[in-house]
Amino acid sequence: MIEQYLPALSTYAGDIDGVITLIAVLTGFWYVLCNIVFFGFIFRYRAKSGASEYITGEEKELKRWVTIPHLLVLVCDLFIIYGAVRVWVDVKQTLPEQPYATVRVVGQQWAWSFVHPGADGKLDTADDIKTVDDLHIVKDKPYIYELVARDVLHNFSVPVFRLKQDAIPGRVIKGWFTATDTGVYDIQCAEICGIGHGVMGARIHITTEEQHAAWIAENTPANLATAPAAPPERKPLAATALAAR
Amino acid sequence: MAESVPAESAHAHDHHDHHEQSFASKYLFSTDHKIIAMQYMFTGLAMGLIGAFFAYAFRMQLAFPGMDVPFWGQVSAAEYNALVTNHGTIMIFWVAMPVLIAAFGNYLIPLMVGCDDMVFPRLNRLSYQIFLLSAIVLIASFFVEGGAFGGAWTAYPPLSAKAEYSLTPLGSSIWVVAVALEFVAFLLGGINFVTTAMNSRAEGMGMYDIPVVIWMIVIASILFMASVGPLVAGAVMLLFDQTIGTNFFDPDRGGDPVLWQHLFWFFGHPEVYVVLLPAMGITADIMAVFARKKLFAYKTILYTTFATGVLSFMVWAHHQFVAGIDPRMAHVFTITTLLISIPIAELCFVYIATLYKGSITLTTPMLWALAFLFEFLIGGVTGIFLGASGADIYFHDTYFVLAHFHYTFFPIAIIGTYAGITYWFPKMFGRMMNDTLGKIHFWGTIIPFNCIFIPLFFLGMGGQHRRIYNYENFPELAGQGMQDLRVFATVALLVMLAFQVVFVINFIVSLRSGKKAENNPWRANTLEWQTPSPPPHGNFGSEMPKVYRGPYEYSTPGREEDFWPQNAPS
Amino acid sequence: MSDDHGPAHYIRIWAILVALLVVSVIGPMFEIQVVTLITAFGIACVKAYMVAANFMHLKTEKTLAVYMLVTCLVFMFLFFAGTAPDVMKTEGTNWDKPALRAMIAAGLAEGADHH
Amino acid sequence: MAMRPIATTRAMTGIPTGRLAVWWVIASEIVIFGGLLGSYIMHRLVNPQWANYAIHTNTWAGAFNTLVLLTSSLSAVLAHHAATHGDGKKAARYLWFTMAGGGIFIVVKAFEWTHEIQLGYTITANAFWAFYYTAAGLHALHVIAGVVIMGIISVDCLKNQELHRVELIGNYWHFVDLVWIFLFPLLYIAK
Repeated sequence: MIEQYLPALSTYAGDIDGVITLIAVLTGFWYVLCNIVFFGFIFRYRAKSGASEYITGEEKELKRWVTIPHLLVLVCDLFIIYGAVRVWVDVKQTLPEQPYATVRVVGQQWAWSFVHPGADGKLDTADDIKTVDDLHIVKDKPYIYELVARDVLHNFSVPVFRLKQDAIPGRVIKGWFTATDTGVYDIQCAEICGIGHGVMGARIHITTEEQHAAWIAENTPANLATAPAAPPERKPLAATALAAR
Repeated sequence: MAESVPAESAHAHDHHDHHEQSFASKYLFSTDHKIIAMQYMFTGLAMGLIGAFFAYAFRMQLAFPGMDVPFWGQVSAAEYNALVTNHGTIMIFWVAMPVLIAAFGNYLIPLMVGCDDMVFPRLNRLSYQIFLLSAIVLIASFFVEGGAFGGAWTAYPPLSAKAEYSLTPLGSSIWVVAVALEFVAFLLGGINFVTTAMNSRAEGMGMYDIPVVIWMIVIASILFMASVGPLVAGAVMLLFDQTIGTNFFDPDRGGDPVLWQHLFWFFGHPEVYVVLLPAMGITADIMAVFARKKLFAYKTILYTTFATGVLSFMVWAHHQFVAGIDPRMAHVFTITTLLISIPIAELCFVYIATLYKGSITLTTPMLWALAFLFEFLIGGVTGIFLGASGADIYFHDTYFVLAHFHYTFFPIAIIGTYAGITYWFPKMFGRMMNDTLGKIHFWGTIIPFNCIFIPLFFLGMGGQHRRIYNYENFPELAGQGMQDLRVFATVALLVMLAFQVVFVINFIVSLRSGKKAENNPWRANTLEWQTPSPPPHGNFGSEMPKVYRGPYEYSTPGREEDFWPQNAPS
Repeated sequence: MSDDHGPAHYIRIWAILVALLVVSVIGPMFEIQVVTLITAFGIACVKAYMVAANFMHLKTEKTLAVYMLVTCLVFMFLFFAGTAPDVMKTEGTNWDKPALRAMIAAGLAEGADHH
Repeated sequence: MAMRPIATTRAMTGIPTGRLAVWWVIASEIVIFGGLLGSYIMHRLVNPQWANYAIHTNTWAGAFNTLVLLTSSLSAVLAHHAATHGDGKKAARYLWFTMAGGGIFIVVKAFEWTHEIQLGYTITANAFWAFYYTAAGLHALHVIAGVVIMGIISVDCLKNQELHRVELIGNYWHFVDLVWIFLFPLLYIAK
């Protein structure tokens, strides 16, 4: 269902969309059924069609009509629970055993900064590449992200991955993703974080391995005399608000 | 259970022959439950106007970013946050709760259980006065330096706890104080409601003779009392964090921001049922009357309501799936959340079954009641997407969530309120409302309502996240197609707001020159209809009613009339 | 309330409560954690029961009142059970609180210096 | 008081209305203190170093205050006993005794806190002290409220009016005592 609105670009995006479709089908069925009965009754039993009948609802043969659907709803619920839990375990509880790399995602008022491992593939070494509002990753490679927040709650949301996770100050939260196609897409902050919440977007650049290697070579701090660029021009508000503080 | 205190009429009371009272003592400082109910209702509706105005302002900003919104002006990012925050806070705490629980609870409980007033009339008055104070305090937060609080109605710290993050040093504290005062008001009110309904029922009224609406208001009050405690403690902690610099929620000094989320949602989720249940109860009573049918399986309704109430304490963390809770806990809360859909589905089935072989008249209140069921069903099924952890990863904090809970809260707070007002108007004011105007208002509200929120489901599925004052900053959300949907929703909102004028006109005109209402214009069974419209002070005159049967004996075989008042001796 | 509880009964209860208080103060002096836990919290529960049952007369009150209070207590245990996995731990599945752990270590070290 | 609604005179549950309401008050207080103490216990268990801060609380003051509250609870229940026997004067005397207990409790608390604050253990010192002052402070507010209400009720008692209220304030007072029974080991003994 969701692919019609947004491409599905992570390995688990399809699973999440699948759960959504499953729920849509099951609840849709009940919703339509309820409405048919509901409007059917309103039409069939309007006052013109005669007096009403005395029914307490405790009669066995009538109560059945409520009890049986009610048990069927329970069965549907079990399917939904199964589907949801399976996807959840995959997305949130398991980490890839051999990740291609780990990136650190830092939320702060009101920008995302990203720490990429450099050529050595390891974080917290001298060749780490820090960027503001641009995350560079390689397609088809499992990544682990380490999510931290500097000040308030933020939420690292990559809609095309169907991924959301809050960043909480004082905690390091890990998760993973594997992109399935190249391109440039949105990263959003999906947890209100103050007046600049509306400008706290970033971009994720999914590239091929060669392109990524070229990007690393170009941006390795040795080549980079200055600190990472300031937040880009499209955030006049964040800048003024920060100045106000 | 049902043994009543004898010699009641000996105390025969002369409530009704009061001296002429001054306006102030009659309307402002009265301890009469009916007057207090009116105070709650009009205060709640006035706050509703403010909340609707806020919605108008920020929807205009979303549809036409940067425009000079008439009556407001430019909506800045800070103002936008303050508007959405206070829209949510007001609509839940200052509209849904006072109108549905306090106003209808105050008005209906004594009348429907057959007594003359609440058991603690002065406590009742105090509860309203504290509530009024809390409303004034909240509104005051818009006029202080730094502006009103803008950290969302959930007020997650550290944003809400530290002025250097929220940039509203006074606004956030005033917000917390206002909410805490409101809780105090409803704790006092709730104790009153519960005690009155438990202890002061008319002679002969057993547990299963209580109208469903009373049951639901009472259960809602109990849910409120049992869930609000941790948040009261949390509010004190947050206030200390804000004002004297303690570190309950400050992770740098040993606090934990996630604790607040638990404290908040442990209350916040039962709160949904606190406002839902009274609306469900109003609907049940109206449906029985206008289908001329006994409610289908009265006891089942009670048991499922109890089950919902208990389960509602076990589901709270589904609001926090991706908010940093341990992922393993998500399984527990997914299971409980989907389980709570069972009693709610049962309730919907039972309500629909009540229509079966009825004799349905589509009066205005009945239309509202049916619309409640129809719209709430949409809210209910879309909730399943959000309660299922796997799907919530995507839907969390999108407009899908927003549309979902408006499909629950709008039926609850707006449709339920209109259903209640149009149904009990003759009793409250002794005059009938105009049915034609009522129906114009009904369709003028329901159709635009769906036009507002259905597009928002699609925006949410497209990944639009909440509380953003301008989507131009997000390339995926800045497309023309999405903007068109936003404009459509905003226009629908304007249409819906315009139609509310019809209601106001209908209300005022009917109040002054509507047809005089008889005691029991709807030919209903419950006790409030067996006394003059409007009821005198003391409700039932010198003789308190006795109850002989349940509240839903409609179309009983072998009777000439198709209704059978609870207090009519057989 | 029925009258079988004379002042003598209340004073007897009070005496037991005071005796329990003495035990709970002495308990920790052994500096054995299990003993402290039992004397402090076990006895608190016993004392609470005695006050509730005898002074508040819950023993002879309608069971309805007991249910009301017990339900609220049970809800608090639910709250605790749902919240503790996040707040009462320093790490869990895929999350970690490094700041808090550093603080605990520093606090313990400082405490060790004191003694 | 001339006109008390008929509603007040009924008791369908078998529990008099006033007492039923006080049970509800206590139920809602249970969740307020439950939320606060639950949060405290969670933090306490994850922070073993808090034991080092708890050392600075004065166990003897806490124990003395426990004794004071237990004793005042005794006098509250004796006041109730006197009230059920229609002896308003005696009930009032017992209530005053209870109020005196509340007063002593607050005075001891004041000395304790003054001392701790002088040593630098203020509410902002760290999370332990924040919980310590908040929990004990909230409890102290309840003590003060109880004393004030008891004062009002004792005046009626002297006139032999509204004697049923002695039981109501008594039940509330016992609850305040109960909270302290748990606060004492949580804040003072566990070290």
